[in-house]
Amino acid sequence: MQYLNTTHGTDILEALVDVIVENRNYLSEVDGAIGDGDHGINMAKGFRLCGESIQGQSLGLSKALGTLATTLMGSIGGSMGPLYGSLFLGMSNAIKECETLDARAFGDMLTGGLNALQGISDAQVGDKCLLDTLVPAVDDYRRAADNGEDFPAALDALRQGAERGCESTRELEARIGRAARLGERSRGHLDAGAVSCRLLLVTLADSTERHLEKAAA
Amino acid sequence: MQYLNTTHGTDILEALVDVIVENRNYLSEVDGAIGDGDHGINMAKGFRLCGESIQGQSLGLSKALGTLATTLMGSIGGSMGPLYGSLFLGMSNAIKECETLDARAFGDMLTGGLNALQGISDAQVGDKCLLDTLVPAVDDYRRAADNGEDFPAALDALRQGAERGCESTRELEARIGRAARLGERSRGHLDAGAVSCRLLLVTLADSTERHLEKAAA
Amino acid sequence: MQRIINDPDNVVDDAVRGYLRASPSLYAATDHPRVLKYAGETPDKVGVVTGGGSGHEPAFLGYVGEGLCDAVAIGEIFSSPTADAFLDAFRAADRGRGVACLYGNYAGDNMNVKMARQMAEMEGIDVKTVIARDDVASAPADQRDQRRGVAGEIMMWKVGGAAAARGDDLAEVIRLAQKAVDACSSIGIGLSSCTIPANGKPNFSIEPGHMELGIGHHGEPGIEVAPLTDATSMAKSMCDPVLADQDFTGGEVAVLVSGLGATPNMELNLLYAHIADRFEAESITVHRADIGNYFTSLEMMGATLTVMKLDDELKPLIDAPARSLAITR
Amino acid sequence: MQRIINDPDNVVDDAVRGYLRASPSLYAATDHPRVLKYAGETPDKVGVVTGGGSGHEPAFLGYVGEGLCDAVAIGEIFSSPTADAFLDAFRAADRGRGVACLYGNYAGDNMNVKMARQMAEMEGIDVKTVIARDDVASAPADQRDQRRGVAGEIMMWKVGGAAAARGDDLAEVIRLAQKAVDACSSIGIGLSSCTIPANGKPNFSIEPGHMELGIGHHGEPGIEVAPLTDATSMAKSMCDPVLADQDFTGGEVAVLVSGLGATPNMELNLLYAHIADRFEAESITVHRADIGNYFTSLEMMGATLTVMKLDDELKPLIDAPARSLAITR
Ligand SMILES: Nc1ncnc2c1ncn2[C@@H]1O[C@H](COP(=O)(O)OP(=O)(O)O)[C@@H](O)[C@H]1O
Ligand SMILES: Nc1ncnc2c1ncn2[C@@H]1O[C@H](COP(=O)(O)OP(=O)(O)O)[C@@H](O)[C@H]1O
Ligand SMILES: [Mg+2]
Ligand SMILES: [Mg+2]
Ligand SMILES: [Mg+2]
Ligand SMILES: [Mg+2]
Repeated sequence: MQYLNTTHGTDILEALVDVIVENRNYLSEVDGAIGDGDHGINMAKGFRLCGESIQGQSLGLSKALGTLATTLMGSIGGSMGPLYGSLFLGMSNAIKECETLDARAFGDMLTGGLNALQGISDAQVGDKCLLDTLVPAVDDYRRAADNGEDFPAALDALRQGAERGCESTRELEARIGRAARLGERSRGHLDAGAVSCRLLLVTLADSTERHLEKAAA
Repeated sequence: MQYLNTTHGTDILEALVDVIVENRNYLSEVDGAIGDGDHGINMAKGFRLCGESIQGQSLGLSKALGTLATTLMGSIGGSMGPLYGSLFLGMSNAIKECETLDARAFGDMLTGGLNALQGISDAQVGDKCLLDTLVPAVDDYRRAADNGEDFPAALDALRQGAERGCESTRELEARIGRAARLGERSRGHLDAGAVSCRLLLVTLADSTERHLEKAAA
Repeated sequence: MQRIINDPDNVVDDAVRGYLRASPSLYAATDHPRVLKYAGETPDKVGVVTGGGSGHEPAFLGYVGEGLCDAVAIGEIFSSPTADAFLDAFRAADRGRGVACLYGNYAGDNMNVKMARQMAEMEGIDVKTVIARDDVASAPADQRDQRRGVAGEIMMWKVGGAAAARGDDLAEVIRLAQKAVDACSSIGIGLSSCTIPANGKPNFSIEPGHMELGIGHHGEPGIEVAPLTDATSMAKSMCDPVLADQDFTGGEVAVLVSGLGATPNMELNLLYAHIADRFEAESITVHRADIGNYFTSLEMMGATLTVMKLDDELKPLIDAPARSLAITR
Repeated sequence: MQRIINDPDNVVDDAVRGYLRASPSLYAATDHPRVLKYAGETPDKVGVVTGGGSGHEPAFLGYVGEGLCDAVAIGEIFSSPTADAFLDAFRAADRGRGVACLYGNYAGDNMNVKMARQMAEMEGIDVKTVIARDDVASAPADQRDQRRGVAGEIMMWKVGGAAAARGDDLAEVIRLAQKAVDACSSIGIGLSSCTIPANGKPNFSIEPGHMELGIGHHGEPGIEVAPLTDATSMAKSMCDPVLADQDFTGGEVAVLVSGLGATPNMELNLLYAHIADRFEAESITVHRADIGNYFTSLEMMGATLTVMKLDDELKPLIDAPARSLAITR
């Protein structure tokens, strides 16, 4: 069986920071189509701050995710601060006690994040927001893991669920956020939050996969 | 010798009212080029009010001009109210005692108006305003009358001075009023106040000429 | 974008510095750069906190002062303050008698306040909230919990602030602030858009010759985009839904007409004349009317109307003394 | 033209009706439709009158009230009131102790006040005037009599109004109002134009990306049209000519930063932070700063800076209580 050693927190977190900072302009561009064009600015601001604050430290995954959560909550504001803040805080809390994560524990981490997020927001799948990425991705991951697929396969399900969910927002009419102003005209464009969520989940899957170790049988 | 019987006040005033009301749009158009395009509106408002207030009355010229002056002062405001108000008040005061006006007395009336106007304003010939019409017109009239030309010839000098003075504003750079904002760019356009002043002086000359009587020799 | 700013991304911090320098008798800094507190002496009383996105000046920070709010959390332009900022505002306002957090119904604010409140409870600060939902255009009366908060928030701050100032306890301050904003029905009319400095382009668009009835303070969609009418008709379009929302007939009201930013005061007063005519026709007595820029949306053109039903309990609180940038009486 | 009006030619009359309805505790009508007087009790004191064109709200009528002006003559948009209106304002304000007419240096106002004053003298009303000439951009210091009056007028009304309220005689009110406005140096910076309703098109133009330093309240030409700079540089461009105009160094000042209409308050405060920095560097102590829309030009974007040198005589008059739409302290 494969597992993730949670000592790789700094490394995994840096990958999340990098993908957001690298996609700053892309995210703003996506937001520009039906929002106000600042999603990349907002996200990069929070993630960059977090990257700076953990630099040179070697953190466990729970600690690293917790730092990300509090940095986002303390620096972004708006809706994204608390939403991504809760997501990562929920993930952090779910694995506080773990030294290693197997596929099931990793799933508990994802579910912990989703639950925390849903505890703070009434947003639903179909509203055209990050939940449209997050919910199918976590569902697909859990289904794979519950069906006994191995860790890499479950991570692949996470990636594919995220891609599919993100893509699903293209046809949705926005019911929340600025894009809701456009009604029908919000169709035909991806949702910026769904895109950033896809980037984060895919990157999380990728870097987790890189760190997977085989348990001494 | 020819003279004007001052009983024709209402008649002469109605001609002044008519020419302003008829040229309402033209005056605004001239003002529009380098001002704010409301000179016709402002002037027509005051003159129309005056026309209504004297309707059906048979007024002496002094009384009629006095009514015009107070109506303008009470209804136009801005600079035009007091300037045209003083002009007509000065004219009215200069002929209070007269039952008839010969060419010299008519000249005193014009000078009385000009003096009153200059008593209230520091505007100068060359500033690009109604004085550029008024001053040469009155000067030319006086010169003709002083040189012993007859009343109709003096009135003709008034008309020609007014035309020439008004036309002179085309090449001037505005130093007062809204057009002053444009500096150099105010050149090449007539000044609206100079145009209304020309209309008024020409009309005054025309209707005076119509009413001239020959003194029983 | 014709603005008086430096780095467009730092507009809010730069402005906060200006407010602190300009009004030292009103504002004191706190440990949090996005939290200001009232600089004067605050007796032992219930703390009153508000907060929200910037760009609505004088809201929110203009309502910090005597007889009003004790601390404010300041967000980016049109974006909720962080949970941290709300928490620090709670800390700044708390005198041990609890904190009334009076804010408007927006997703971000709801989430950030909720989180801040959880953290505050852990520190032993008792925080209760009232969430303004006075914008009749944002949802029908039977879905009032969906409605946005708009200029009715001002009435909520005034009443809650006055109740706290006279020494009411937290439960009573909350009850009265809730009663105040429940007594309010508001609607906005937008005549032009506005530009967030960091974005550099208009936030949405209203075609010249058109207006949007029921527009939100950030350009949220209204009830109807219609050709621009005269002020008489606009007054009717605003009064109709407001007067249909609650039964004001025969009663006494406080009225607030706020400009959205760039509409001159004379137009707001001109509009009010028609609103007053209508109220007279419906036997509604205007106890007081405040006309001016009380809750804006950057440089939008347009206006909002807020009507508040008064009774013997609310009236003295509305009339009570206050000193702040936005309201001094 | 996105405006809340009915007939564009009647905007002023329609707005006056609104002001009367909205603020009955401040305004009372007079026999003249373009003259409002203070509605409260006025004791036996020197009358204070002002007046000017509309479109500068809250100036001029917003400065009618307790401790300020007793009556105001109201002109068309950007156009002087009639001589009749000034005369009726003198009549409304006179309590037998004479009238101080405090207004700004514009050709139309000068002429209309002059005529009104002649008529008032015939009725036995003693009218003395102070003409504000505080705009440093409108003429050099040695031609101060050519300068326009701008937001320094507010200081003049405040000081003259407070002197009259405490019972000073006409000569003293005039002396102090004159001293107040002589102590003021002002400058404006324009970022966009505005549209007079009756004209329907912009009054002049400022290209996007540009600003006009020294612009007048009606768009009168300034010192320089330059590319738009950041707020730090704008503050410098405004402070340089103002601080060069009078020796403020080492002294105490009152500062007023007014928006021209559409510039949000946060930008005015942001600008003020840099002005305050500069004053600190020059050892100028700011006794009080008022930042807001105090003297506007319809929906122009931009701001004006007024700096007033204080002494022991002026300070208490600036700080004295007042109640009006524009200033309440
Ligand atoms: N109430 C909400 N609940 C969940 N997600 C939301 C909500 N409002 C907005 N979003 C998400 O936020 C994204 C935009 O974020 P961002 O641009 O950073 O903030 P803003 O909308 O304040 O400019 C949208 O694409 C959407 O996914
Ligand atoms: N200070 C002044 N002295 C003399 N004439 C002036 C002055 N200011 C403006 N004018 C005259 O007024 C005319 C414009 O008048 P009008 O359009 O009615 O008023 P406004 O300029 O207020 O719109 C100008 O063409 C000019 O002749
Ligand atoms: Mg945004
Ligand atoms: Mg955005
Ligand atoms: Mg004009
Ligand atoms: Mg005009």
